[in-house]
Amino acid sequence: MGQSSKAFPSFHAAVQDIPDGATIGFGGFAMPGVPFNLIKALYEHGARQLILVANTTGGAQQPRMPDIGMLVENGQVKKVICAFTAATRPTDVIPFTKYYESGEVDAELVPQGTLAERMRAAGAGIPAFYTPTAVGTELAAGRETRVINGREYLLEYALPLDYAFIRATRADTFGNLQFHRSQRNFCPVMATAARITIAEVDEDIVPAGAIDPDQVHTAGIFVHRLVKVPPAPDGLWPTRRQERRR
Amino acid sequence: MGQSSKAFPSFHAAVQDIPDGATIGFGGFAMPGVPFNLIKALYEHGARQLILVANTTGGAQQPRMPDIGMLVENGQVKKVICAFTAATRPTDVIPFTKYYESGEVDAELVPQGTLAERMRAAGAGIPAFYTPTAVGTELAAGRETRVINGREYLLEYALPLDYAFIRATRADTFGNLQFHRSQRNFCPVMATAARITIAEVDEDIVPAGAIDPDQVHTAGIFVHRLVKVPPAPDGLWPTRRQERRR
Amino acid sequence: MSGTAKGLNRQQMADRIALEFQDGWIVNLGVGIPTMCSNTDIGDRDIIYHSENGVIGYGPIAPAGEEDLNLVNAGGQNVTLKPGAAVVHHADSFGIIRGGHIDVTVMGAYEVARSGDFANWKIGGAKGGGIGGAMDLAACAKRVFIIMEQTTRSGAPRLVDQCALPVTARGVVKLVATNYGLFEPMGDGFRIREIAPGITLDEVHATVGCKLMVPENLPTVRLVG
Amino acid sequence: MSGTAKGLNRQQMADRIALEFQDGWIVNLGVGIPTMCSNTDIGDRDIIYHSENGVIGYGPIAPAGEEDLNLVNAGGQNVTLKPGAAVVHHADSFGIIRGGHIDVTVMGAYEVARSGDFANWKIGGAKGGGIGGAMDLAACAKRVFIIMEQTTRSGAPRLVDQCALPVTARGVVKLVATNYGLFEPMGDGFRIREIAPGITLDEVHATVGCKLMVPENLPTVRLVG
Repeated sequence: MGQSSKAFPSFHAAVQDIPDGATIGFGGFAMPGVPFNLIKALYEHGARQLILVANTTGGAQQPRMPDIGMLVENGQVKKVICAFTAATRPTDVIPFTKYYESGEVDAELVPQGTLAERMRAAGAGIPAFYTPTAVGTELAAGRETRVINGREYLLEYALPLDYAFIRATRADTFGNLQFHRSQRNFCPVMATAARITIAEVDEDIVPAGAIDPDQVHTAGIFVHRLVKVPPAPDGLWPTRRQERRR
Repeated sequence: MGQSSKAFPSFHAAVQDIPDGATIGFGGFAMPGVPFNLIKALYEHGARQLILVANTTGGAQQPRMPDIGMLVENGQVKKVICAFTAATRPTDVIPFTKYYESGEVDAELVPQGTLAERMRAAGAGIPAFYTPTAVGTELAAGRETRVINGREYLLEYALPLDYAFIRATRADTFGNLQFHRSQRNFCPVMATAARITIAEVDEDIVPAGAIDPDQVHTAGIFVHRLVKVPPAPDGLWPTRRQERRR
Repeated sequence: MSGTAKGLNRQQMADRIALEFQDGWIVNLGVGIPTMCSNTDIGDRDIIYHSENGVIGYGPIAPAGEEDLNLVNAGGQNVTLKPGAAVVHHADSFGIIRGGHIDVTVMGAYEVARSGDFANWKIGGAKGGGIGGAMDLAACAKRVFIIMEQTTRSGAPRLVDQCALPVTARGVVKLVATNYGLFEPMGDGFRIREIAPGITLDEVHATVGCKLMVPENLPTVRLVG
Repeated sequence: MSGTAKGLNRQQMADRIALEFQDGWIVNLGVGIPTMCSNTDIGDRDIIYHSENGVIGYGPIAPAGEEDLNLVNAGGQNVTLKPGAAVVHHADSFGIIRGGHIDVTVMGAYEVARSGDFANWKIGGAKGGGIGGAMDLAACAKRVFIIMEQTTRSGAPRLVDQCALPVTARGVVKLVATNYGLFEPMGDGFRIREIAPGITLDEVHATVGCKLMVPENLPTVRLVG
């Protein structure tokens, strides 16, 4: 296993086959786990009519790093599926809002846990499940619910991905991944939900067998392409967050 | 966290409050992960009318170690929920069969993946889900199915546990656990599904902070009682499997 | 929310809520004022802070220059870990939430209704919204506590008869701390449990949008430090 | 199953199935004869063996005295790990199975029907059964390959019109290796793809319980080594 490495020579090479219309998930929660370099490569690649899945549309934090809002601004996006389609603070404005309110881009707003679980379900062969989340809210309007043991639940469907773009700390040639701290977040879940998972990796890729099998966070069977992130400024790395002025 | 250790002085002390009628899950797949010492303590404790969840009813392997079949033989069991209610090989006989065929003990036969997923669902707040497993079989007879994207799926409900008995290699005082190799199996899943999880642990319990947070397999919030397994012969340990004569 | 409001300041509201936390509780703190609950000195009670991104057992904000850039709380702040911490992925993290393992979630809100409904994800007229983990937490945590200003900037009540904004969850709020005091939704109205120093009962009555129940002996808000 | 059967022996049946494995496939081997597929020399094809208990990338049986007693395959044998192996828990392991990530599952069976239905978990008259992971694997793997004797000990066909025993899954079997040859369920009958050395076509016809399709040029089973 892993005799032929899954390493790709560049971010460009790793994303070059992404077709128009693809559904792509992006790991990351705040800075950790966001595949900045793959997003940049996709921006340069130019695929259009994309359906993008991520926690937020981005653009709220400073300094701004590549985020899916940039792909929206670049005219590449048909729809986003996110837990935030507006800024966290109502007084903030994010770039996405303009495109959404004009109708240029569509959006599906999904509670964060439901978003994660829908992708987990896709990866785990569960086509649909029930959840207590969002019952009684606008998001449940007109949708199927079911009472189980006296409580009302909402039916949710699996959310499969064509591609997952994720970031990890360490990878072996077979694609086994380790994440550092909260870099993990959505990344392992999206990897299971995608037909093709592409990981940008902080450290040099190690030979298969160099990672303890008990300590693998995402098994290599879920990972198809690896790209080592070069040192800055060629590679993009998480930065300290700048507090917004109030 | 973990200032007050979850360590218990004995297996007896860890199981003494188990009431009659409790639903208890037992980790383990073949030898690895089976909580031999807790099963023995439960045998001695004597709680009755128990509902037991495990992969098999046990008794097929030699040398025989404590298994839930022994609790059945001891008159403590009302029902088992297992992926095997007969021997793997039809020519073998397991002790459970006599009690099941006489009607003395009830059994629910559940495909192994459905069994794991039903407990995962219980721990993760999913009351029910759909699965392709067992569609078109005797197990689906008369049950609710649903066609999703052209394929038929079976509705399955969460399986919550009162107690989980599991075995781990390493624990800290807060209850964070690590498993070695296939010792993991059902153990982390059952820990999330149970109100009270009791782990027997191979190594001395380490202070909170001694296990890398990235390398915890079961988070301490899911674990309530720990007992160190003493060296043999006082403690029971996995043994080499003896091949059956054919 | 304005910093010039009367009564309790932000940290004092957070302090009052934090005093409710019991030893061993697993606590999820929302972005903004709720985060400040982790600053409160509540003695030797052992609190386990959980954040949506899968961190179980985070500690104080990391000192400048010592940040781990791959370790943030739900607000994106670089935090530290306590001994005994563990990290899980997002689906497992929300398994913890939906599975009922969170003892209390503390959130901000725009409005809380006497029924225990509350609204905190969408403002009037907006097309998009920011739900994040709020709906999962609100529907599934054992307790939902809210911290918010007593009124909107224009002086309209936030403790209301019915939510005008789209709700986050129904019938779940157990306790609300505002700059005016500590309130409990009771179904037919709110009960005030404690009143903020410097606030009069008349001011409270004037700023609650539905029936207000006042105990015979109304204590002043307990403050720490 | 008897060791005195005609035609292919157990290892040869396993060998023939193993020859179908393609480079990079994720393969799940059931208890018994299917386990022997991992002994077959299929050159430098890189096969990833998965077992239900969450081991991805196990290797040969551990040499006596070098067993890791916490590492077993689905049959409970102490195995080794290949470089690049990983371990997951049971729910994640069956997520891999149900999620369609297993390229082929190889199992034993009592009966296979021309429709691709098969039965392998319950014998006639028994109250209990042994499903294990078979129903998940059968319903969800990309391919189901079966290894079994051509007939029961009493000589009754196992390649049948309809399963008499309770089925494990319906319409899923792609390929069957028996001691008599290699067969494919075609809906209206079985097609024999290869015949075992020393077995006559008359013997095959006499032991298949439904329509048998025979190609004009019927090759002998390819064997390795």
